[in-house]
Amino acid sequence: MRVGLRLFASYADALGTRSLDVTLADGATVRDALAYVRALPGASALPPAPLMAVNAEYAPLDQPLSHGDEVALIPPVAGG
Amino acid sequence: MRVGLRLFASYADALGTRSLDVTLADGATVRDALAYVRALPGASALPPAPLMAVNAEYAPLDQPLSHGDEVALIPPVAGG
Amino acid sequence: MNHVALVTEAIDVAALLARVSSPTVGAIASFLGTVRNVNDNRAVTGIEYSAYEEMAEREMRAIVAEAAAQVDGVPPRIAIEHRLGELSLGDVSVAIAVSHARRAPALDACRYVIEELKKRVPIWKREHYADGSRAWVDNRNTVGAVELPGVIG
Amino acid sequence: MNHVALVTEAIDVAALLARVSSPTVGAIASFLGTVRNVNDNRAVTGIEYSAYEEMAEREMRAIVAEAAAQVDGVPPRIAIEHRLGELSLGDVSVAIAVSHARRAPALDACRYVIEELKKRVPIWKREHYADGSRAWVDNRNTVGAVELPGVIG
Repeated sequence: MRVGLRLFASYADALGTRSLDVTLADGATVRDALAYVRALPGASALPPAPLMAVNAEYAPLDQPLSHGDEVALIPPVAGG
Repeated sequence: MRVGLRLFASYADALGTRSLDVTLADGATVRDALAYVRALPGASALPPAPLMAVNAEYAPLDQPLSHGDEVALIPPVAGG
Repeated sequence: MNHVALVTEAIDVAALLARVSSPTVGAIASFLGTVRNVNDNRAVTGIEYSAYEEMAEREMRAIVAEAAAQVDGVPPRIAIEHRLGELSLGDVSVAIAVSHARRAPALDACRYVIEELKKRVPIWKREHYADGSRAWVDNRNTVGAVELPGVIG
Repeated sequence: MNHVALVTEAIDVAALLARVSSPTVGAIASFLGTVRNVNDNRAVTGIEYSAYEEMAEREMRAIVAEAAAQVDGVPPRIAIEHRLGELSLGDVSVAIAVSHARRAPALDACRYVIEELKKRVPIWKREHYADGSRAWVDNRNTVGAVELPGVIG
Protein backbone atom coordinates (compact mmCIF):
# COMPACT_ATOMS: atom_id res chain seq x y z
CA MET A 1 0.00 0.00 0.00
CA ARG A 2 0.96 3.62 -0.48
CA VAL A 3 1.02 6.04 2.45
CA GLY A 4 2.03 9.67 2.69
CA LEU A 5 4.65 10.60 5.28
CA ARG A 6 4.82 14.12 6.68
CA LEU A 7 7.63 15.79 8.59
CA PHE A 8 7.58 19.14 10.36
CA ALA A 9 9.78 21.72 12.03
CA SER A 10 13.07 20.30 13.37
CA TYR A 11 12.29 16.83 11.95
CA ALA A 12 11.79 18.25 8.46
CA ASP A 13 15.06 20.15 8.79
CA ALA A 14 16.91 17.02 9.95
CA LEU A 15 15.66 14.86 7.09
CA GLY A 16 15.64 17.57 4.45
CA THR A 17 12.08 16.87 3.36
CA ARG A 18 8.55 17.66 4.45
CA SER A 19 6.60 14.90 2.73
CA LEU A 20 7.15 11.71 0.80
CA ASP A 21 4.98 8.95 -0.60
CA VAL A 22 6.17 5.49 0.26
CA THR A 23 5.11 1.90 -0.36
CA LEU A 24 4.68 -0.31 2.69
CA ALA A 25 3.75 -3.98 2.89
CA ASP A 26 0.09 -4.80 3.40
CA GLY A 27 -0.57 -5.09 7.15
CA ALA A 28 1.99 -2.38 7.95
CA THR A 29 1.56 -0.37 11.15
CA VAL A 30 2.65 3.04 12.33
CA ARG A 31 5.80 1.33 13.64
CA ASP A 32 6.68 0.26 10.09
CA ALA A 33 6.22 3.78 8.78
CA LEU A 34 8.51 5.07 11.51
CA ALA A 35 11.07 2.37 10.69
CA TYR A 36 11.01 3.56 7.07
CA VAL A 37 11.79 7.12 8.20
CA ARG A 38 14.54 5.90 10.51
CA ALA A 39 16.39 4.43 7.54
CA LEU A 40 16.54 7.79 5.76
CA PRO A 41 19.63 10.04 5.81
CA GLY A 42 19.49 12.48 8.73
CA ALA A 43 17.18 10.29 10.82
CA SER A 44 19.77 9.91 13.57
CA ALA A 45 18.59 13.34 14.78
CA LEU A 46 15.16 11.90 15.65
CA PRO A 47 14.40 11.09 19.30
CA PRO A 48 14.02 7.44 20.35
CA ALA A 49 10.23 7.58 20.38
CA PRO A 50 8.73 10.45 18.43
CA LEU A 51 4.99 11.06 18.68
CA MET A 52 3.13 9.83 15.61
CA ALA A 53 -0.17 10.74 13.98
CA VAL A 54 -2.35 9.08 11.37
CA ASN A 55 -4.75 11.20 9.36
CA ALA A 56 -4.21 14.18 11.68
CA GLU A 57 -4.78 12.29 14.93
CA TYR A 58 -2.26 11.01 17.48
CA ALA A 59 -1.81 7.28 16.93
CA PRO A 60 -0.06 4.38 18.73
CA LEU A 61 2.80 2.52 17.05
CA ASP A 62 0.76 -0.66 16.61
CA GLN A 63 -2.10 1.03 14.76
CA PRO A 64 -2.60 -0.67 11.38
CA LEU A 65 -2.33 1.54 8.30
CA SER A 66 -4.55 1.62 5.26
CA HIS A 67 -3.80 2.55 1.68
CA GLY A 68 -3.86 6.34 1.36
CA ASP A 69 -3.26 7.13 5.02
CA GLU A 70 -1.25 10.19 5.96
CA VAL A 71 1.34 9.37 8.64
CA ALA A 72 3.09 12.21 10.46
CA LEU A 73 5.98 12.47 12.89
CA ILE A 74 5.10 15.12 15.48
CA PRO A 75 8.03 17.02 17.03
CA PRO A 76 7.65 18.35 20.59
CA VAL A 77 5.01 21.05 20.30
CA ALA A 78 5.54 24.75 20.96
CA GLY A 79 2.17 26.46 20.48
CA GLY A 80 0.86 29.17 22.73
CA MET B 1 -16.02 65.03 68.77
CA ARG B 2 -17.62 65.36 65.36
CA VAL B 3 -17.58 62.46 62.89
CA GLY B 4 -19.10 62.08 59.46
CA LEU B 5 -21.38 59.09 58.86
CA ARG B 6 -21.88 57.71 55.38
CA LEU B 7 -24.56 55.37 54.13
CA PHE B 8 -24.74 53.64 50.75
CA ALA B 9 -27.05 51.66 48.50
CA SER B 10 -29.81 49.78 50.38
CA TYR B 11 -28.74 51.30 53.72
CA ALA B 12 -29.03 54.82 52.33
CA ASP B 13 -32.47 53.96 50.97
CA ALA B 14 -33.58 52.50 54.31
CA LEU B 15 -32.49 55.53 56.33
CA GLY B 16 -33.34 58.13 53.73
CA THR B 17 -29.93 59.81 53.90
CA ARG B 18 -26.45 59.31 52.51
CA SER B 19 -24.38 61.32 54.99
CA LEU B 20 -24.74 63.12 58.28
CA ASP B 21 -22.41 64.85 60.70
CA VAL B 22 -22.87 63.78 64.30
CA THR B 23 -21.37 64.55 67.69
CA LEU B 24 -20.10 61.59 69.72
CA ALA B 25 -18.59 61.52 73.20
CA ASP B 26 -14.81 61.60 73.41
CA GLY B 27 -13.51 58.03 73.46
CA ALA B 28 -16.29 56.83 71.20
CA THR B 29 -15.67 53.76 69.03
CA VAL B 30 -17.10 52.42 65.78
CA ARG B 31 -19.68 50.60 67.93
CA ASP B 32 -20.94 53.95 69.26
CA ALA B 33 -21.25 55.36 65.75
CA LEU B 34 -23.25 52.29 64.74
CA ALA B 35 -25.46 52.68 67.85
CA TYR B 36 -26.18 56.25 66.76
CA VAL B 37 -27.32 55.03 63.35
CA ARG B 38 -29.44 52.28 64.89
CA ALA B 39 -31.48 54.90 66.74
CA LEU B 40 -32.45 56.65 63.50
CA PRO B 41 -35.81 56.11 61.75
CA GLY B 42 -35.59 53.25 59.24
CA ALA B 43 -32.64 51.57 60.97
CA SER B 44 -34.66 48.43 61.67
CA ALA B 45 -33.86 47.45 58.07
CA LEU B 46 -30.15 47.14 58.92
CA PRO B 47 -28.71 43.66 59.49
CA PRO B 48 -27.59 42.66 63.02
CA ALA B 49 -23.91 43.28 62.28
CA PRO B 50 -23.20 45.46 59.26
CA LEU B 51 -19.63 45.83 58.06
CA MET B 52 -18.09 49.15 59.09
CA ALA B 53 -15.30 51.30 57.71
CA VAL B 54 -13.32 54.23 59.11
CA ASN B 55 -11.65 56.61 56.69
CA ALA B 56 -12.27 54.26 53.75
CA GLU B 57 -10.90 51.15 55.44
CA TYR B 58 -12.73 48.21 57.02
CA ALA B 59 -12.66 48.64 60.80
CA PRO B 60 -13.63 46.55 63.87
CA LEU B 61 -16.39 47.72 66.21
CA ASP B 62 -13.97 48.48 69.04
CA GLN B 63 -11.76 50.80 66.97
CA PRO B 64 -11.54 54.21 68.68
CA LEU B 65 -12.67 57.21 66.63
CA SER B 66 -11.00 60.59 66.29
CA HIS B 67 -12.46 63.99 65.59
CA GLY B 68 -13.05 64.36 61.87
CA ASP B 69 -13.17 60.62 61.08
CA GLU B 70 -15.46 59.39 58.34
CA VAL B 71 -17.40 56.31 59.47
CA ALA B 72 -19.27 54.25 56.89
CA LEU B 73 -21.74 51.37 57.00
CA ILE B 74 -20.89 48.99 54.18
CA PRO B 75 -23.78 47.00 52.71
CA PRO B 76 -23.05 43.56 51.23
CA VAL B 77 -20.97 44.30 48.17
CA ALA B 78 -21.95 43.55 44.59
CA GLY B 79 -19.04 44.59 42.40
CA GLY B 80 -17.80 42.62 39.43
CA MET C 1 2.64 50.93 36.14
CA ASN C 2 -0.39 49.24 37.67
CA HIS C 3 -3.73 50.94 37.07
CA VAL C 4 -6.94 51.11 39.09
CA ALA C 5 -9.91 53.26 38.13
CA LEU C 6 -13.63 53.73 38.54
CA VAL C 7 -15.11 55.01 35.29
CA THR C 8 -18.49 56.24 34.14
CA GLU C 9 -18.08 55.70 30.39
CA ALA C 10 -17.75 52.39 28.53
CA ILE C 11 -14.56 50.53 29.48
CA ASP C 12 -12.06 50.43 26.61
CA VAL C 13 -10.91 46.81 26.89
CA ALA C 14 -8.29 47.09 24.16
CA ALA C 15 -6.73 50.09 25.92
CA LEU C 16 -6.72 48.19 29.22
CA LEU C 17 -4.93 45.25 27.59
CA ALA C 18 -2.46 47.66 26.02
CA ARG C 19 -1.65 49.05 29.49
CA VAL C 20 -0.18 45.71 30.56
CA SER C 21 1.34 44.73 27.20
CA SER C 22 5.09 44.87 26.71
CA PRO C 23 7.83 42.96 24.90
CA THR C 24 8.90 41.64 28.31
CA VAL C 25 5.66 39.73 28.90
CA GLY C 26 4.61 36.44 27.37
CA ALA C 27 1.10 36.10 28.79
CA ILE C 28 -1.88 38.37 29.36
CA ALA C 29 -4.84 37.02 31.31
CA SER C 30 -8.02 39.02 31.45
CA PHE C 31 -11.48 38.89 32.94
CA LEU C 32 -14.55 40.88 31.93
CA GLY C 33 -17.78 41.03 33.90
CA THR C 34 -20.78 41.80 31.70
CA VAL C 35 -24.43 42.61 32.34
CA ARG C 36 -26.61 39.53 31.91
CA ASN C 37 -30.22 39.53 30.82
CA VAL C 38 -31.31 37.25 33.62
CA ASN C 39 -30.54 36.80 37.32
CA ASP C 40 -32.27 34.40 39.69
CA ASN C 41 -34.77 33.69 36.91
CA ARG C 42 -35.83 37.35 36.65
CA ALA C 43 -35.54 39.20 33.32
CA VAL C 44 -33.01 41.98 33.83
CA THR C 45 -33.08 45.08 31.63
CA GLY C 46 -30.16 47.01 33.14
CA ILE C 47 -27.99 47.54 36.20
CA GLU C 48 -27.08 50.64 38.14
CA TYR C 49 -23.68 50.47 39.87
CA SER C 50 -22.58 52.79 42.67
CA ALA C 51 -19.58 52.81 45.00
CA TYR C 52 -17.94 54.27 48.05
CA GLU C 53 -15.40 55.59 45.60
CA GLU C 54 -12.38 56.43 47.78
CA MET C 55 -12.68 53.11 49.59
CA ALA C 56 -13.30 51.11 46.43
CA GLU C 57 -10.15 52.49 44.84
CA ARG C 58 -8.18 51.85 48.01
CA GLU C 59 -9.40 48.23 48.24
CA MET C 60 -8.63 47.62 44.57
CA ARG C 61 -5.11 48.95 45.06
CA ALA C 62 -4.73 46.69 48.11
CA ILE C 63 -5.87 43.68 46.08
CA VAL C 64 -3.40 44.54 43.32
CA ALA C 65 -0.58 44.71 45.89
CA GLU C 66 -1.60 41.36 47.38
CA ALA C 67 -1.75 39.70 43.95
CA ALA C 68 1.69 41.07 43.10
CA ALA C 69 3.16 39.90 46.42
CA GLN C 70 2.07 36.33 45.68
CA VAL C 71 4.36 36.11 42.64
CA ASP C 72 8.04 35.27 43.06
CA GLY C 73 10.42 37.53 41.17
CA VAL C 74 9.16 40.16 38.77
CA PRO C 75 5.60 41.09 39.79
CA PRO C 76 2.73 40.98 37.28
CA ARG C 77 1.39 44.17 35.74
CA ILE C 78 -2.25 44.62 36.68
CA ALA C 79 -4.92 46.99 35.37
CA ILE C 80 -8.49 47.16 36.72
CA GLU C 81 -11.41 49.34 35.72
CA HIS C 82 -14.91 49.14 37.19
CA ARG C 83 -17.75 51.05 35.63
CA LEU C 84 -20.33 52.96 37.67
CA GLY C 85 -23.69 54.38 36.68
CA GLU C 86 -26.39 52.95 34.43
CA LEU C 87 -25.33 49.94 32.40
CA SER C 88 -27.22 48.15 29.65
CA LEU C 89 -27.34 44.46 28.79
CA GLY C 90 -24.00 43.21 27.52
CA ASP C 91 -22.06 46.20 28.87
CA VAL C 92 -18.72 45.48 30.55
CA SER C 93 -19.01 46.28 34.27
CA VAL C 94 -15.48 45.30 35.27
CA ALA C 95 -12.31 44.58 33.30
CA ILE C 96 -9.11 43.10 34.73
CA ALA C 97 -5.92 42.60 32.73
CA VAL C 98 -2.78 40.95 34.11
CA SER C 99 0.48 40.34 32.31
CA HIS C 100 3.60 38.39 33.23
CA ALA C 101 6.53 36.69 31.56
CA ARG C 102 4.84 33.35 32.27
CA ARG C 103 1.22 32.32 32.04
CA ALA C 104 0.63 30.73 35.46
CA PRO C 105 1.30 33.90 37.48
CA ALA C 106 -0.83 35.93 35.06
CA LEU C 107 -3.78 33.52 35.24
CA ASP C 108 -3.48 33.13 39.03
CA ALA C 109 -3.30 36.87 39.68
CA CYS C 110 -6.25 37.60 37.38
CA ARG C 111 -8.40 35.11 39.25
CA TYR C 112 -7.27 36.41 42.63
CA VAL C 113 -8.21 39.95 41.68
CA ILE C 114 -11.75 39.13 40.52
CA GLU C 115 -12.45 36.85 43.51
CA GLU C 116 -11.26 39.44 46.03
CA LEU C 117 -12.97 42.29 44.20
CA LYS C 118 -16.28 40.45 44.47
CA LYS C 119 -15.78 39.91 48.20
CA ARG C 120 -14.41 43.21 49.43
CA VAL C 121 -14.64 46.20 47.13
CA PRO C 122 -17.51 48.49 48.20
CA ILE C 123 -19.49 48.62 44.99
CA TRP C 124 -23.22 48.00 44.85
CA LYS C 125 -25.70 47.25 42.14
CA ARG C 126 -29.41 47.71 41.68
CA GLU C 127 -30.98 45.56 39.02
CA HIS C 128 -33.78 46.87 36.84
CA TYR C 129 -36.32 44.25 35.81
CA ALA C 130 -38.59 43.83 32.83
CA ASP C 131 -41.64 44.44 35.07
CA GLY C 132 -40.35 47.91 35.98
CA SER C 133 -39.24 47.03 39.50
CA ARG C 134 -35.74 47.46 40.91
CA ALA C 135 -33.81 45.64 43.62
CA TRP C 136 -30.45 45.82 45.34
CA VAL C 137 -28.59 42.60 44.69
CA ASP C 138 -25.35 41.48 46.27
CA ASN C 139 -22.72 38.84 45.60
CA ARG C 140 -24.08 36.53 48.31
CA ASN C 141 -27.46 35.96 46.73
CA THR C 142 -26.47 35.56 43.12
CA VAL C 143 -25.51 32.35 41.38
CA GLY C 144 -21.85 31.66 42.06
CA ALA C 145 -22.09 33.63 45.31
CA VAL C 146 -18.86 34.56 47.03
CA GLU C 147 -18.12 34.16 50.69
CA LEU C 148 -18.23 37.60 52.21
CA PRO C 149 -15.64 38.68 54.74
CA GLY C 150 -16.73 37.79 58.24
CA VAL C 151 -18.26 40.56 60.29
CA ILE C 152 -15.38 42.50 61.75
CA GLY C 153 -15.26 43.12 65.48
CA MET D 1 -20.94 29.19 17.88
CA ASN D 2 -17.46 28.14 19.00
CA HIS D 3 -14.60 29.26 16.80
CA VAL D 4 -11.18 27.79 16.07
CA ALA D 5 -8.78 29.22 13.51
CA LEU D 6 -5.16 29.41 12.43
CA VAL D 7 -4.45 32.87 11.03
CA THR D 8 -1.54 34.56 9.31
CA GLU D 9 -2.45 38.18 10.03
CA ALA D 10 -2.52 39.95 13.40
CA ILE D 11 -5.17 38.51 15.70
CA ASP D 12 -8.05 40.92 16.28
CA VAL D 13 -8.53 40.45 20.03
CA ALA D 14 -11.57 42.74 20.25
CA ALA D 15 -13.28 40.75 17.50
CA LEU D 16 -12.47 37.48 19.27
CA LEU D 17 -13.99 38.80 22.51
CA ALA D 18 -17.04 39.94 20.56
CA ARG D 19 -17.50 36.40 19.23
CA VAL D 20 -18.22 35.10 22.72
CA SER D 21 -20.08 38.16 24.03
CA SER D 22 -23.83 38.04 24.48
CA PRO D 23 -26.49 39.38 26.87
CA THR D 24 -26.77 35.83 28.23
CA VAL D 25 -23.20 35.77 29.59
CA GLY D 26 -21.90 37.43 32.73
CA ALA D 27 -18.22 36.60 32.46
CA ILE D 28 -15.58 36.53 29.72
CA ALA D 29 -12.17 35.07 30.53
CA SER D 30 -9.37 35.46 28.04
CA PHE D 31 -5.74 34.56 27.58
CA LEU D 32 -3.24 36.04 25.16
CA GLY D 33 0.20 34.62 24.42
CA THR D 34 2.65 37.27 23.26
CA VAL D 35 6.18 37.23 21.85
CA ARG D 36 8.74 37.98 24.57
CA ASN D 37 12.08 39.64 24.00
CA VAL D 38 13.95 37.04 26.01
CA ASN D 39 13.87 33.27 26.47
CA ASP D 40 16.31 31.19 28.48
CA ASN D 41 18.43 34.32 28.85
CA ARG D 42 18.82 34.80 25.09
CA ALA D 43 17.72 38.03 23.41
CA VAL D 44 14.87 37.12 21.06
CA THR D 45 14.08 39.33 18.04
CA GLY D 46 11.16 37.37 16.57
CA ILE D 47 9.45 34.01 16.31
CA GLU D 48 8.36 31.95 13.33
CA TYR D 49 5.35 29.69 14.00
CA SER D 50 4.35 26.76 11.80
CA ALA D 51 1.79 23.98 12.20
CA TYR D 52 0.42 20.72 10.91
CA GLU D 53 -2.64 22.73 10.11
CA GLU D 54 -5.37 20.11 9.68
CA MET D 55 -4.26 18.36 12.86
CA ALA D 56 -3.83 21.57 14.84
CA GLU D 57 -7.39 22.63 14.03
CA ARG D 58 -8.69 19.17 14.87
CA GLU D 59 -6.88 19.14 18.23
CA MET D 60 -8.10 22.64 19.08
CA ARG D 61 -11.67 21.60 18.30
CA ALA D 62 -11.19 18.51 20.51
CA ILE D 63 -9.92 20.68 23.35
CA VAL D 64 -12.90 23.02 22.98
CA ALA D 65 -15.26 20.03 23.19
CA GLU D 66 -13.48 18.71 26.29
CA ALA D 67 -13.61 22.10 28.00
CA ALA D 68 -17.32 22.40 27.23
CA ALA D 69 -18.03 18.89 28.52
CA GLN D 70 -16.50 19.78 31.90
CA VAL D 71 -19.19 22.41 32.56
CA ASP D 72 -22.56 21.40 33.97
CA GLY D 73 -25.54 22.90 32.19
CA VAL D 74 -25.13 25.46 29.45
CA PRO D 75 -21.65 25.03 27.93
CA PRO D 76 -19.22 27.97 27.67
CA ARG D 77 -18.69 29.71 24.34
CA ILE D 78 -15.07 29.38 23.29
CA ALA D 79 -13.05 31.12 20.56
CA ILE D 80 -9.40 30.37 19.78
CA GLU D 81 -7.06 31.83 17.20
CA HIS D 82 -3.39 30.94 16.81
CA ARG D 83 -1.19 32.94 14.51
CA LEU D 84 1.34 31.34 12.13
CA GLY D 85 4.24 32.87 10.23
CA GLU D 86 6.75 35.52 11.27
CA LEU D 87 5.87 37.35 14.50
CA SER D 88 7.57 40.36 16.03
CA LEU D 89 8.15 41.22 19.68
CA GLY D 90 4.89 41.92 21.48
CA ASP D 91 2.74 40.29 18.80
CA VAL D 92 -0.12 38.09 19.99
CA SER D 93 0.61 34.47 19.05
CA VAL D 94 -2.51 32.90 20.55
CA ALA D 95 -5.79 34.34 21.82
CA ILE D 96 -8.44 32.41 23.75
CA ALA D 97 -11.79 33.87 24.81
CA VAL D 98 -14.35 31.99 26.90
CA SER D 99 -17.72 33.24 28.07
CA HIS D 100 -20.29 31.81 30.46
CA ALA D 101 -23.14 32.97 32.65
CA ARG D 102 -20.83 32.54 35.68
CA ARG D 103 -17.18 33.35 36.13
CA ALA D 104 -15.81 30.07 37.50
CA PRO D 105 -16.66 27.98 34.41
CA ALA D 106 -15.30 30.73 32.14
CA LEU D 107 -12.00 31.00 34.04
CA ASP D 108 -11.63 27.22 34.36
CA ALA D 109 -12.31 26.56 30.69
CA CYS D 110 -9.93 29.31 29.56
CA ARG D 111 -7.13 27.81 31.60
CA TYR D 112 -7.90 24.28 30.42
CA VAL D 113 -7.72 25.39 26.80
CA ILE D 114 -4.32 27.10 27.07
CA GLU D 115 -2.79 24.27 29.12
CA GLU D 116 -3.97 21.60 26.68
CA LEU D 117 -3.07 23.68 23.65
CA LYS D 118 0.49 23.93 24.92
CA LYS D 119 0.69 20.16 25.42
CA ARG D 120 -1.01 18.74 22.37
CA VAL D 121 -1.61 21.07 19.45
CA PRO D 122 0.97 20.47 16.69
CA ILE D 123 2.37 23.97 16.36
CA TRP D 124 6.09 24.69 16.35
CA LYS D 125 8.20 27.76 16.78
CA ARG D 126 11.67 28.81 15.73
CA GLU D 127 13.13 31.69 17.69
CA HIS D 128 15.31 34.29 16.01
CA TYR D 129 18.04 35.70 18.23
CA ALA D 130 19.85 39.01 18.35
CA ASP D 131 23.06 37.28 17.20
CA GLY D 132 21.36 36.20 13.95
CA SER D 133 21.00 32.53 14.90
CA ARG D 134 17.75 30.59 14.99
CA ALA D 135 16.60 27.60 17.01
CA TRP D 136 13.56 25.37 17.32
CA VAL D 137 12.17 25.69 20.82
CA ASP D 138 9.43 23.61 22.41
CA ASN D 139 7.19 23.83 25.44
CA ARG D 140 9.32 21.37 27.43
CA ASN D 141 12.45 23.51 27.49
CA THR D 142 10.98 26.91 28.19
CA VAL D 143 10.32 28.45 31.57
CA GLY D 144 6.98 27.19 32.84
CA ALA D 145 7.39 24.07 30.75
CA VAL D 146 4.38 21.85 30.30
CA GLU D 147 4.26 18.11 30.70
CA LEU D 148 4.04 16.61 27.24
CA PRO D 149 1.75 13.70 26.51
CA GLY D 150 3.51 10.41 27.11
CA VAL D 151 4.88 8.68 24.07
CA ILE D 152 2.01 6.81 22.51
CA GLY D 153 2.40 3.10 21.77
